[in-house]
Amino acid sequence: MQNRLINWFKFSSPATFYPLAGRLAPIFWVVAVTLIAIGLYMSFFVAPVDYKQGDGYRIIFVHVPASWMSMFIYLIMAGWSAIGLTFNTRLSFMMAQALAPTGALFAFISLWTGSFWGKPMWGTWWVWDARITSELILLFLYLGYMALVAAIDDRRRADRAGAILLLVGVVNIPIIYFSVKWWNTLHQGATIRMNGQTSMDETMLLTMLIMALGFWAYSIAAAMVRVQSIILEREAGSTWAQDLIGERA
Amino acid sequence: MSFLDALDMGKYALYVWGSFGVTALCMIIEPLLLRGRLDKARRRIARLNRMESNEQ
Amino acid sequence: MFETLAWIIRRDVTIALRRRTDVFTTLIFFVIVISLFPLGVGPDLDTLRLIAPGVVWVGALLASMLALEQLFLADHRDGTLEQILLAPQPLSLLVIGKVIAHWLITGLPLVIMAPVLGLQYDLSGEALLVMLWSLLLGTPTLSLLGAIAAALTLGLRAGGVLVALLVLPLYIPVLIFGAGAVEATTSGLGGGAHLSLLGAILLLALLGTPLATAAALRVSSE
Amino acid sequence: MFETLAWIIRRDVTIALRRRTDVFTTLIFFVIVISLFPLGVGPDLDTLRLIAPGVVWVGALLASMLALEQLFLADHRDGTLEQILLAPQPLSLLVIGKVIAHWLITGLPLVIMAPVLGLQYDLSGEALLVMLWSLLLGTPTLSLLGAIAAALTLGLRAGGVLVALLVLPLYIPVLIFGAGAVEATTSGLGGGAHLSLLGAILLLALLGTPLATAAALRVSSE
Amino acid sequence: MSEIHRLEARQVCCSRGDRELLRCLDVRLESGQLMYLRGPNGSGKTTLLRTLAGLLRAETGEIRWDGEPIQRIRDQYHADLLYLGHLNALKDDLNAIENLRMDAAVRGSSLDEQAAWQLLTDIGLRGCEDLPIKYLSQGQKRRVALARLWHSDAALWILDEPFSALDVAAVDALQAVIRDHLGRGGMAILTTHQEVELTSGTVCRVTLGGEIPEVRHV
Amino acid sequence: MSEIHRLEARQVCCSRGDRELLRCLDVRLESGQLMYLRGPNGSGKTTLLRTLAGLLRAETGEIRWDGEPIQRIRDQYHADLLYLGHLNALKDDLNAIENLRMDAAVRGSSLDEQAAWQLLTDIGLRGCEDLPIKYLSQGQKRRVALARLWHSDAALWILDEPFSALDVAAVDALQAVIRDHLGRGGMAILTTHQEVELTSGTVCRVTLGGEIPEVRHV
Ligand code: HEM
Ligand SMILES: Nc1ncnc2c1ncn2[C@@H]1O[C@H](COP(=O)(O)OP(=O)(O)OP(=O)(O)O)[C@@H](O)[C@H]1O
Ligand SMILES: Nc1ncnc2c1ncn2[C@@H]1O[C@H](COP(=O)(O)OP(=O)(O)OP(=O)(O)O)[C@@H](O)[C@H]1O
Ligand SMILES: [Mg+2]
Ligand SMILES: [Mg+2]
Repeated sequence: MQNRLINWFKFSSPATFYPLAGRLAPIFWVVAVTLIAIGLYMSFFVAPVDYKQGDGYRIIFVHVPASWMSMFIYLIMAGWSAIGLTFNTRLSFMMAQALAPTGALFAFISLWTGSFWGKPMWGTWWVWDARITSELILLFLYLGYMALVAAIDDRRRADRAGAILLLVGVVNIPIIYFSVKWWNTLHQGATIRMNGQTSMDETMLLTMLIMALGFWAYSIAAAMVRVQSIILEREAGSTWAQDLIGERA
Repeated sequence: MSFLDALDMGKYALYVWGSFGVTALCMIIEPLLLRGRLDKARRRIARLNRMESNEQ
Repeated sequence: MFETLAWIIRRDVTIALRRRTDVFTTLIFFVIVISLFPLGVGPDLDTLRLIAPGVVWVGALLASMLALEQLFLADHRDGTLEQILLAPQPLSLLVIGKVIAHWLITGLPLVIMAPVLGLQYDLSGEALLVMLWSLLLGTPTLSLLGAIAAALTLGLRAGGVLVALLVLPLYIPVLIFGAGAVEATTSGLGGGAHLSLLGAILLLALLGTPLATAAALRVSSE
Repeated sequence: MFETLAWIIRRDVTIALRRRTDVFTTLIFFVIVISLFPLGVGPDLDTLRLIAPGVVWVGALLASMLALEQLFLADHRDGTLEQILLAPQPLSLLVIGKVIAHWLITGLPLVIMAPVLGLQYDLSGEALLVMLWSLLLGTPTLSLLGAIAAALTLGLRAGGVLVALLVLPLYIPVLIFGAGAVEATTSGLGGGAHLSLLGAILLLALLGTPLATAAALRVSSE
Repeated sequence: MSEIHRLEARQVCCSRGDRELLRCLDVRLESGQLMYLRGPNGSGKTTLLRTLAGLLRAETGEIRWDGEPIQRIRDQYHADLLYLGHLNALKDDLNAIENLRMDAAVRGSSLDEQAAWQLLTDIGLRGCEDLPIKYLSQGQKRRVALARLWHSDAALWILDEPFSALDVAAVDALQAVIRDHLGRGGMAILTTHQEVELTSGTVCRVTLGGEIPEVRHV
Repeated sequence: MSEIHRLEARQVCCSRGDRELLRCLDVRLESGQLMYLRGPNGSGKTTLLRTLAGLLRAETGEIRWDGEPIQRIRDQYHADLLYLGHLNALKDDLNAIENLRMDAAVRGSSLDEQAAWQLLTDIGLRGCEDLPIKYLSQGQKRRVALARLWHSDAALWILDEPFSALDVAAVDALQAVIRDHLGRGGMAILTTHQEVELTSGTVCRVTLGGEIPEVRHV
């Protein structure tokens, strides 16, 4: 028991985590590329044409996984922040920061693919619908977090300030979601809502799951590489980093 | 269904390829940027190393 | 303990009154934003009535947000914040005091003024009353939430604009329920439900935000 | 002489780029304000299309105004402004340099971003183009006019909000012609006349304001 | 101030950015003692003082007040502490009396108008009481800030370059009040680049700027 | 700096608010001379220096540079003047080299990177060149601000408490550079509360704080 605890703290030190991340990253890249390739093949060649939406519905295979990931990553970041604030482990903050750009990227992809879907389906690029609006706000939360961390030069301060913001944001997300939803239903009339998809084909569901897993692996791989850069940027002065790079050069 | 048939999205081509294309672009560019950032960090440390060994 | 709270409030209000502009300018900013819209949108009364709740609420939100930057910045610059951090009192108490003072200076005048401005947009008496209530319940929440962002961005060069970025996502529920309350009234549905939600959010904010703000302040002044 | 101008511009742009947030946050503030309106007003596309030009222009105006406070304030606080006043160069030249840099940092990104935001309000391609032009001609005027107000309120505690108060009346003509140009286009009248007026105002401002700003700076720093 | 207090820094290291400013400081201060912190510009004096006051977090090591880590007993430690930094902590728009009273209130004590007047007289500012602070000269502002010392009952004073901007008369007055404080069993930590009489007396002298901080009891 | 210059204040009165700070100052400074301005806190030293630099307008009286009122020949006067106030006039976000170069550019001269490096070495800041100014300590900031003196070709230096926050080594270096400047026929006006060697030499000593300013050539 005692032993295991110590081990955990060992891996929470950047110096020991750096090589681990270096080993994990390629594995997850491979997993991601494989899964996404399978997913793409299935979404174009296996999944049948939707009788109502024609081929346009194929957007779902990137749209939905990206939407899921954007929300999921935010939760994970908040989790890391909570850990960082309670146990004072630098690595947790670094993980949160390493995830942020990828999360923002998925939020952006969700918005982009959503509006490329909305144009043929609803005839307009943008609608102020509950989900769409809360996704937009999520993107703002990501951008706010990244801007805050970037604006603070002192690393320790940036870590903690960012963590506090993330935690406040995560409390706020359900409130945002329900408020937007409720706001919308009140004077909703003309806007089309996305609900025609209840009877989802099994291959479609499978494809979507595979793509989602692929995106998930991609996020981990990206985060691992980014956390490596963050560690090196911060520990540039430390002897272990210099020894490590010195060996390679 | 032939390969080309599968890729022809009919009147949805712009939208489907617009979505998949941008997604692919993003997910290709991000790893490249990441690579660049990591290399830059490594080069910086190597430079610091050299500077230090020059001083001694 | 409550004496300290009273002193903090008194201190900030005194300073604000000493330079009367502080109180008036937030208010006048609000007035100008609201009066600017008809200039940009055009003078059609039907359109104006339609957008009135949104415009008044967005105006209130921007005004309170603008004033936010000053909340801790002055204290940080001249070193009084250090003394506040070193005071042998719970920091969240002092934070509450500062936020209350801030609301009294920037929020309250705006709440009082809003109905008069609503007249420009041809709103009914009932709608004006609901607007007053929604602002009375909503603007303190804005100050409380804003305090977190103000504390986090303390002393950063891009402070003012960064506050805006951090705070607006937090403000959105308040905006939606606030403007929603007025709209529901004008469309005959009654704004009661919205108002109670605003009240609930206020209570939540009152409980949670002082702690977050206090933590943020300690972090920012390291 | 032009070398000094180039150095001043380079200096301010360097400082801004050093903390990239400076550039992004004005922009993002603009984005957020514009995205906030539908939340207050409601999601009906017809209404939104109607108010779009007004909202975008009011947003641009507020964003440029918010950024204004920083124009001389930082220089005043750290004493570099004293050195600028004591420089053996015409002060209005240095002022022009600072304003140009300020526009490059805060105005230009906003102009580039505006059409994308216009899409959220379902505007036509032509209207978006006219909006781009109107902002391109209008926002430098905003910076030039704003500089006077920023100089006058330098170092006053309520600076930020006071700037707003002084500057908004000056901004109104720009707002009316700017939003007017887009509206005229959507209603099929063509925005050419409005655009030429905006251009004329810009020229006037370019000639007159640097002197006024220089004078205001000398007064404020006595 | 009859109690005996004890401040200990154990193995404290401070770093800013990627620079290690202070390596392994071990020092101990007791009631009645003065600690004089010296070192060239940029050697980390301000950093150390802020760390001792609890405004900065030490990289490693611990600071203890009466044997307890200061993070744990924060409110109690702060009740015993008076810190004056490079900044004066005065509100520009309030006058000197209001500033002193507000400051006392924030610290949870109270100071009536009469007493505040008296303080200002002691510090030689009679005649400027109703000017807003912003109109005072550099040295006058510093005097108002230091007036806090005249009515403080804190056991530990941490003063960062208190003599800067003061004229000769004010420097003497300040030295007297610090000596008095030490005499009554208080402790004080200060830095200054000006050699004054006080610092050549019996002090614990900590010199920063070398490889390892040098601690010497004189 | 082979030319001979002359600064004269004639019947200059300054007042702030409703307080008369300075009554009828008549003083004259020529090439190679140092003017040492003394007086207790709040006696009007900063006010006078800012007036002499042309940042404040004198209530009555006139200040002349080579016989011409300074308002009339502002640009020329400012080309001959270097003023350093309580504030350091440095941009927090730029590093020391950038600051020095930008500053030179604003004054219409230019300073290349090599020269800026050299300046920093002279002033003892080697190793901090690429830190943004905001990370430097109080004294290091002051040093960067004063580095301007090392490459200035202005005839008249006006320095408001230049020694504050500096450590002993920096104080000595600064004194040397001022002496050098005087030797090359420059003039300097300064205030300080710290007695330094420089001010006990041959100076024109102006003491404020009494009824009428006292001017004495030592
Ligand atoms: C900019 C526009 C859009 C955005 C930001 C957006 C955002 C989202 C988000 C956040 C989700 C995940 C929600 C959840 O799992 O609770 C989602 C799921 C989904 N979206 Fe969109 N969407 C957009 C446009 C569209 C359009 C135009 C369609 C189709 C007509 C669409 C169809 C779907 C479907 C079918 C799902 C999966 C539903 C489910 O899992 O229950 N979306 N979208
Ligand atoms: N982010 C950073 N990166 C590197 N060095 C830093 C950073 N922040 C601060 N420093 C260094 O830390 C030191 C701060 O020292 P501090 O202010 O404690 O000095 P001091 O002893 O009080 O000096 P002074 O006598 O001038 O007041 C400076 O040398 C500064 O260069
Ligand atoms: N508005 C005002 N009303 C009355 N007195 C004022 C006003 N503004 C400034 N003063 C007084 O003018 C004086 C300013 O003096 P100044 O700053 O020139 O002093 P100094 O000699 O530089 O002092 P120090 O040695 O402290 O720097 C102060 O005594 C201040 O009280
Ligand atoms: Mg210091
Ligand atoms: Mg002075």
